[in-house]
Amino acid sequence: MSRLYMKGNEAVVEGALRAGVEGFFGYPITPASEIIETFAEKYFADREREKRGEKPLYPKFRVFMQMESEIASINAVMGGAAAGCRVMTASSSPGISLKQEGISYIAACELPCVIVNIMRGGPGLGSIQPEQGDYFQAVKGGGHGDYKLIVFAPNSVQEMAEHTMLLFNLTDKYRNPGMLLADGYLGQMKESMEFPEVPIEEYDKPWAITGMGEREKQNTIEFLFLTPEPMVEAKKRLLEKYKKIEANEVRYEAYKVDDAKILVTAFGTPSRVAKAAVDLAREKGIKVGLVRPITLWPFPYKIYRDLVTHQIDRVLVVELSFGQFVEDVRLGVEGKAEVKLYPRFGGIVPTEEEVLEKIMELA
Amino acid sequence: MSRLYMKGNEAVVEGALRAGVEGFFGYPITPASEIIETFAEKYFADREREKRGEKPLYPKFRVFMQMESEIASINAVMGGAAAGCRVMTASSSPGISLKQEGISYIAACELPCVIVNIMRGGPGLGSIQPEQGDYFQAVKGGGHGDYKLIVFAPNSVQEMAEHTMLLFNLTDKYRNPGMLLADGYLGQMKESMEFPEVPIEEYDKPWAITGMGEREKQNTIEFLFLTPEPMVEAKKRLLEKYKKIEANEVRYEAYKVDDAKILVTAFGTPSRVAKAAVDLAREKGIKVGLVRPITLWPFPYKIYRDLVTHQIDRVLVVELSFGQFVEDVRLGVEGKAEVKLYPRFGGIVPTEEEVLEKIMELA
Amino acid sequence: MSINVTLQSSVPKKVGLGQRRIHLVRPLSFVVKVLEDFCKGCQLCVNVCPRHLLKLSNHTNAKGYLVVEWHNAKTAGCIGCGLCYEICPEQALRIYAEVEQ
Amino acid sequence: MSINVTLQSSVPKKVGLGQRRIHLVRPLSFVVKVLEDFCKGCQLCVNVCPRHLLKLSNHTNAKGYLVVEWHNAKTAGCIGCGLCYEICPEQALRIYAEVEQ
Amino acid sequence: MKTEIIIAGFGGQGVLFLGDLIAYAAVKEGRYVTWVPSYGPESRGGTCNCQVIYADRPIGSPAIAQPDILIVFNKPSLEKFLPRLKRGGVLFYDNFLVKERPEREGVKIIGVPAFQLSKMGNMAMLGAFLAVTKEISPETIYQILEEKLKGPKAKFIPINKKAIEDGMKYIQKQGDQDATN
Amino acid sequence: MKTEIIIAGFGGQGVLFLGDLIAYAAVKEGRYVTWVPSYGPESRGGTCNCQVIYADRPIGSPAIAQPDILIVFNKPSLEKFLPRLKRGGVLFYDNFLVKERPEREGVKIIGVPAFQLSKMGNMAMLGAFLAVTKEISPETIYQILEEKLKGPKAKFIPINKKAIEDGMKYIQKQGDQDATN
Amino acid sequence: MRVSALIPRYPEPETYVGRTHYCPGCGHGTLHKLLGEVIDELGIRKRVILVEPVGCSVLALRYLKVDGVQGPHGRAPAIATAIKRLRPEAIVITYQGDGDLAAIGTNEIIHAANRGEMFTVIFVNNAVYGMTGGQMAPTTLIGQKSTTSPTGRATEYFGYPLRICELLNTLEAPVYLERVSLHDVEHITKTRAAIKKALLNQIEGRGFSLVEVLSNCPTNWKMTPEESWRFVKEEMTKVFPLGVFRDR
Amino acid sequence: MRVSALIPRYPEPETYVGRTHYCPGCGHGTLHKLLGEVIDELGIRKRVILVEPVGCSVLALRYLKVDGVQGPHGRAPAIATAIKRLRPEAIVITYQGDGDLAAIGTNEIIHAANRGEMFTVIFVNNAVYGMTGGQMAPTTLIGQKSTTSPTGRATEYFGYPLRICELLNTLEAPVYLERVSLHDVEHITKTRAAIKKALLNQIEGRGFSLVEVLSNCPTNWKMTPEESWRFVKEEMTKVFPLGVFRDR
Ligand SMILES: Cc1ncc(C[n+]2csc(CCOP(=O)(O)OP(=O)(O)O)c2C)c(N)n1
Ligand SMILES: Cc1ncc(C[n+]2csc(CCOP(=O)(O)OP(=O)(O)O)c2C)c(N)n1
Ligand code: SF4
Ligand code: SF4
Ligand code: SF4
Ligand code: SF4
Repeated sequence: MSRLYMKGNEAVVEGALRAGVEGFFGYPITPASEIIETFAEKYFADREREKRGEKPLYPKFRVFMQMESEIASINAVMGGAAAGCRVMTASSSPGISLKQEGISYIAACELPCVIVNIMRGGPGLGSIQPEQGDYFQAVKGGGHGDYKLIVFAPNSVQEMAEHTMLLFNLTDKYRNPGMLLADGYLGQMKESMEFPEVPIEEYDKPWAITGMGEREKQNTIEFLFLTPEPMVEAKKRLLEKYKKIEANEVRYEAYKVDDAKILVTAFGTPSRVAKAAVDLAREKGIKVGLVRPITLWPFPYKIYRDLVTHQIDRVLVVELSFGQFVEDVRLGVEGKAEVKLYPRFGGIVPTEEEVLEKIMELA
Repeated sequence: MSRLYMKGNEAVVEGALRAGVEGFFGYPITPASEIIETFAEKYFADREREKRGEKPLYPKFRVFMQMESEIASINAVMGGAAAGCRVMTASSSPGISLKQEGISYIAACELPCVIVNIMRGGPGLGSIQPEQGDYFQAVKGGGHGDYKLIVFAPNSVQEMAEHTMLLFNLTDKYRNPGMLLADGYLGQMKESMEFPEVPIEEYDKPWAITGMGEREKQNTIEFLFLTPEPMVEAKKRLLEKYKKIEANEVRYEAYKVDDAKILVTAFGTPSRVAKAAVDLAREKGIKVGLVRPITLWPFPYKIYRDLVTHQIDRVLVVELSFGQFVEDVRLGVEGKAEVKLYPRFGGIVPTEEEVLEKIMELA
Repeated sequence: MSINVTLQSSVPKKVGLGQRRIHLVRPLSFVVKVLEDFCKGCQLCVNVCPRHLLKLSNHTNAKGYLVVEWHNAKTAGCIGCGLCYEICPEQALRIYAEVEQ
Repeated sequence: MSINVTLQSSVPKKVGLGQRRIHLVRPLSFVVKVLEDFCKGCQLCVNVCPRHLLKLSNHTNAKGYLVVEWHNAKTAGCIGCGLCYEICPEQALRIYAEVEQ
Repeated sequence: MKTEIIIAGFGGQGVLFLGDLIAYAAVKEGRYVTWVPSYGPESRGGTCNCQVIYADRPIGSPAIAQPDILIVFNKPSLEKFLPRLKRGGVLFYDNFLVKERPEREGVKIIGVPAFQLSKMGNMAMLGAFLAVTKEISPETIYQILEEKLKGPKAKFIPINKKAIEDGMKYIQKQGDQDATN
Repeated sequence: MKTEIIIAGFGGQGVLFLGDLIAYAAVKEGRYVTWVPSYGPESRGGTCNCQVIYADRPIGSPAIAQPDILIVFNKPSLEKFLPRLKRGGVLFYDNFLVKERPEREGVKIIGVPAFQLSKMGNMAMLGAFLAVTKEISPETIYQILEEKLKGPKAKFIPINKKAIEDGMKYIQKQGDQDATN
Repeated sequence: MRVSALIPRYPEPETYVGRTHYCPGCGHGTLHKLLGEVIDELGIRKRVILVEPVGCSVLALRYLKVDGVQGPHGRAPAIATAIKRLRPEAIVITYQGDGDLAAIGTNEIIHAANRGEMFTVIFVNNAVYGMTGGQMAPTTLIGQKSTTSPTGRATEYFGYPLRICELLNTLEAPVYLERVSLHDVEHITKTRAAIKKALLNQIEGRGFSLVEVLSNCPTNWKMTPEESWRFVKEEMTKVFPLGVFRDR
Repeated sequence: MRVSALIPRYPEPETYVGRTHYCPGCGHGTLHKLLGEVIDELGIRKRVILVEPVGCSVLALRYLKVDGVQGPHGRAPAIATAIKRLRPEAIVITYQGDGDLAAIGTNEIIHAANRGEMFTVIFVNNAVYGMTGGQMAPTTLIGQKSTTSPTGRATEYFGYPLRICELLNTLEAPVYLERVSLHDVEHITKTRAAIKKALLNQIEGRGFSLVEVLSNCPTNWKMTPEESWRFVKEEMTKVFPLGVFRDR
């Protein structure tokens, strides 16, 4: 298969189309706008093809909508998902904040869909430089109530496509919304890549609202309780599901950890820097390894726990924020190793040398 | 001073008025609606007084607005705070989710204001029964980017008033938004109380936008950067401030911990249940104590760390959610004691006996 | 002189708007049944009935509402105008036409 | 025959809308100055000038824009109509009237 | 000393107000008090209830697992709450609205035809409650009524008082047993 | 082998496209590649730059601290990036647009009057870059141009090629030193 | 012996099953009934997808036996947009109150209308927030009391009653906009006809239709059902004139 | 020797300091200039509070030397509502683009207008999202290309150009609504007059005023400045007729 060269945001679209996305609903925002623009391009090119009597390239991709706002977008996604279709939206930090009520509803109603956050610098209007300050929002829950999103953290353009495809499968499988959490770098950069082979999994959706048709029972999608007892039951089921996902869907990359005494950990763009820094440190004879969570929820607590129980006593956390991801690392480490945070914020990605220096400080 | 008897939501209003609130902007939602209704009542009663040529009871309270939405409300709060006035809004879970973008902006621009969340059951529309599922949203950050709210967790009607007043002082002092995080019980219940004496602290606001007037320099309120360097500087200042608040403003209640071997910890309504259960357990000779965080951010990590370092080896966490608060407890405990979660969700507050039973299981 | 009443069920389900009411040849009389579980005692039907054939009873249903009752004397002459049916928010009233078998 | 030019600064700041332009007795001529740092070479002024007195130069300012320049020969007869001033989005043009001292 | 009371009935029967009155009276008499309304579906109709606790010491949970006293005005509420009534507790029920006599061992059952005694059945029931428990003085209640019903509303004071008195008298006459049974 | 390049200039000079072309060519030639645009203020105008890395192994950080090669088209960019150029690195600058010769020790400085050689100064600079570095074959570039400029746009291929060739020729003639100085 | 049979005078309702949680005399019940009747009549029950609002009618799907979804407050039009576009064969109906549609959801309804989305909106204007206990709505009349306008809505604080049909009537796309009322049997009948027309528009693919239904809220207006309908008739229709605003 | 002096033909600008980041020929600069001039002329600079949008003009306060705040996308009217009510002596101005005001912020502008808030809105309609790189706006013309309508805005997907003045003109409260344009000097002059009128309305406490300003976006329209103004004149004014819609 030949090497491709693509922008991260375009890879998301390409991945979604290959995964059989049926509807996209969005609102422009830097640095995520190429997603809506590329969808528009593909969609209307297909419409032109149809006008010329040709077959569309993406026959499944039936609906492209630029909505009036992020709120309308996430609610359209709710509608599309409720109707049993593969749907998605994409935005960046402030836009994702606006979607929080909708996300909570979607999670409550157990509707599968994919939400892409190409994070920018925050808080507030902030900047369009890359940061990872939406970690808590994505992973802990920016909306109200108990819920979880399946969160993937790609670190290359190839993974932007791959994770998008995986998310479509997993969200359908578990009837749970998922989020692709990428920093601005990953959205904006172009990179050489091979197109990932992710088989499309198709799931029956007997719960979808399609009009009753032949069905005897009406399908209703809601999460609304007048008394506690049925709510307790419903939430128990939700919790069970989350436990199942936690048991089955944790993904991470461990690099040179076998004999490591020091662990570096990071996700997204900084994880690439960290990996390169690990190589530099190894050249200097420092026994250091890397753990990179690929799923941020479910979080790979166990690998940290295992590593610190047996061998590692210092952990360096590199992240593009005041320190959010570090809390999950600490929850994994549970005091069994020294955890040092190397936070970079404001839009600057640390260099390999800078991370190396931090590693050497720990060595 | 004579005993008062008041609803939690009314106490919030009373506290705010005594703290000199100048503007309230809100949108109705159960179980927080009495806040907007009581403000309306007080406000228009004053207007009637004025019409009759009488003095208003609350001359500072100049603006009451039912806005068109929660989003409009939080943005009006942003405007009012930017204009240098003491302003607030109140809502419940789904409404608070809608405010997340605004909250992030307000925090970024360092605008003091008070946001009240009378939590209901979630996720989604959920129920109006009490839960504490918005802990992460309030404490970790439901909006985008790095920011912190000063979060108070009252556990009585008296504290609903007291914390509201404290929040007005502290948010002005630090130029930081604050949140009163109460479960539905606290909003809806009436209780005997004494009105807390919280002196009003007044702070100069030379940064406020008032029209330049005599000032030479224009005042602008924004958090917007085109290049990383100034943003790094601005965020460093923000981080410094957060560290200062963490150093100075942690509040908690420790009860019967001196000789305790087991610690129960909870906030809000469950902390009352837990306290009563501690008494019941003590009657049975079990050495158990209680820590109740009063500020959820800054979180009292240290008291946990201290207690588990010296004496306590089992911690029982009682909360009305799948388990959110428990993560902060774990971060405080750092693996030095066994942490057991007793989660109740769906709208049911556990009884004293149930909590006692859990304590006995640990004893 | 007793009347044998059977409830006939196979009724056309789809009727045009103007003809929502099911027209029958020569009904002998009309009967209004109150579905007590549905009724909330709002009394809108009481007020709308041109023959004043409905009134609030003094017993409550399971939800605690006092329910209406129909003045069950056929002689009172329900004209089957359907106003009570139309105005009842709960569809708590069902009107039947008595016809010769 | 040289002309001694001084820039006069105390100008009334508030003028009514109709009279935004500052009216003077018998100006000798008009001078247009281009604030190069402000100009972006959009050429709107070039196109609007009825006497074609402005044109794009071939030098760039610090921002990298080619800037306009004024055909600086007084004889060319700027009539001080102010159209270029009005249309310039950047307020990059300042028009001065030359008056006898 | 701590007394836990659940009061339940249909919306419109004055259940919340009754609880509120008891609670406020207890405050006036110097006790620690909590009152929690059931706030069910956001709109009206259906059953509703409230939980009242008064005590000499600060109150832990405002939620009541097993009430000492249960006051009910309809059958659904009776069925829901009676099993939770503490052993040795007291049930007040409106035996005008609830026809069958409730069955439960180890509790005291007091039937009061409250809504027959008065249109303000909740006040009549309050009278019965005051007369039986003797934990709150009727005077405190009257004082509150006067405080709350001011100005044009003052005219409602007598009928409220009357209902309360009727309730008290009913108990004095019938004793604190279910007289109708 | 890993080559890190920063290309900077004003918006409109084709800076991003130039970087993109080099990056894509490197992909075609089998290398690992990243290309990152500077995405400054959301609207246009002002300076802009991009960072290109190509290497034989997967690339760690796509962000460049110290480039091996710096290509600049204006003075602000020169001032910003020149100090960051690696020792032993190469600076290409448009000495038609930047009049003063840049000063820095330990780096090779190559002036190319790119925007004088051609209206497509970015392509002329590309020619110079190809001729000096010899890391990418002009054929690959031409192939990409043919791929990208299809249909009605095909007519632009010759003038692009011409500009590239002019750049190459300029180097061949002047040597890879700053000839204008 | 005369043998007679009792024959229903009206068709048995299929879609609407009643036993609602609404307050006695509340128009939501009436409107549900009408909606159910029209759905029955058009024979489209198996094709309908109903989008419920947040508001008293949040439980509509418990009484109307069709497929449906309950979405966030005010966002039904966005939800319906996606459903209708992804499943054009479905008959998509949103049912929204005046808090839902005319306050928090103004943006969504305007843009859906402006795009000419092919669904049908039933907009219940009862001049108050019912579910949350009687706060002022954008449609509350001037001078009308509510829990957040205890001395009556004053325009200097809260502006004027918002007229949705008039607002949407400035847009190109809608094909049908009508304001009806439920205050008596005659108007109930007209409302039924309007709903039918709106649904037929959708069935025939004509475009966006909205029926604004003046309704009551006896509970929060603190009136008997009878009084409340008189208020609708005498006061509300003055501010919200009935009629067809658009019929293309 | 003739001695002469150079005297400025126009008053020195005080409020507007220029050197913007806008693209060459962009109307935002012109409009800033006008706003600055009118503020100077009315002598209200020290009283003004400007609420900036998100959009190309997000940096307006760097060029207009007045107090101000930058708020979330589309929410300026809510922010301004609070500021004006809490500080009635200030002159509060919002400056919003068509993405900001007519897409995400439709709700806020309608309700602020309906309440008759006493501030002044400058609404810049350039038929496109400038800042984010030329996506379709609610005001994009039918058939106009943008990065999200690459084959031209088609009404079946995106509806019709939204006419804000016409929409707001259905409300009771606004006192002044006018649509103006910047496409030539004559219209620039009219725009200046409209802004002045809108600000006078506020100074004199009359009520809510909105000036819709047709502007350009040469960059995203992919036109020269000259061409872009021609497009405004010839195409935009057809869809968005100029004129006074309300003047009370
Ligand atoms: C985001 C959000 N805000 C507020 C609420 C609270 N709320 C529920 S229904 C409602 C308004 C109800 O009024 P309306 O739409 O007029 O419907 P009605 O109840 O009168 O039928 C409100 C504000 C909510 N559930 N969610
Ligand atoms: C919540 C949110 N959504 C989206 C954006 C991205 N965004 C920035 S400006 C803008 C629209 C700009 O268009 P317009 O308001 O017409 O102003 P212009 O730039 O054309 O002047 C958008 C969508 C944002 N910053 N915040
Ligand atoms: S109208 Fe219906 S609900 Fe009302 S009283 Fe009559 S039957 Fe009962
Ligand atoms: S109009 Fe202004 S910015 Fe444009 S070229 Fe002329 S002076 Fe320069
Ligand atoms: S509160 Fe009002 S709108 Fe809601 S069900 Fe009752 S009467 Fe109807
Ligand atoms: S992008 Fe458009 S609106 Fe923005 S500054 Fe440039 S020309 Fe003006």
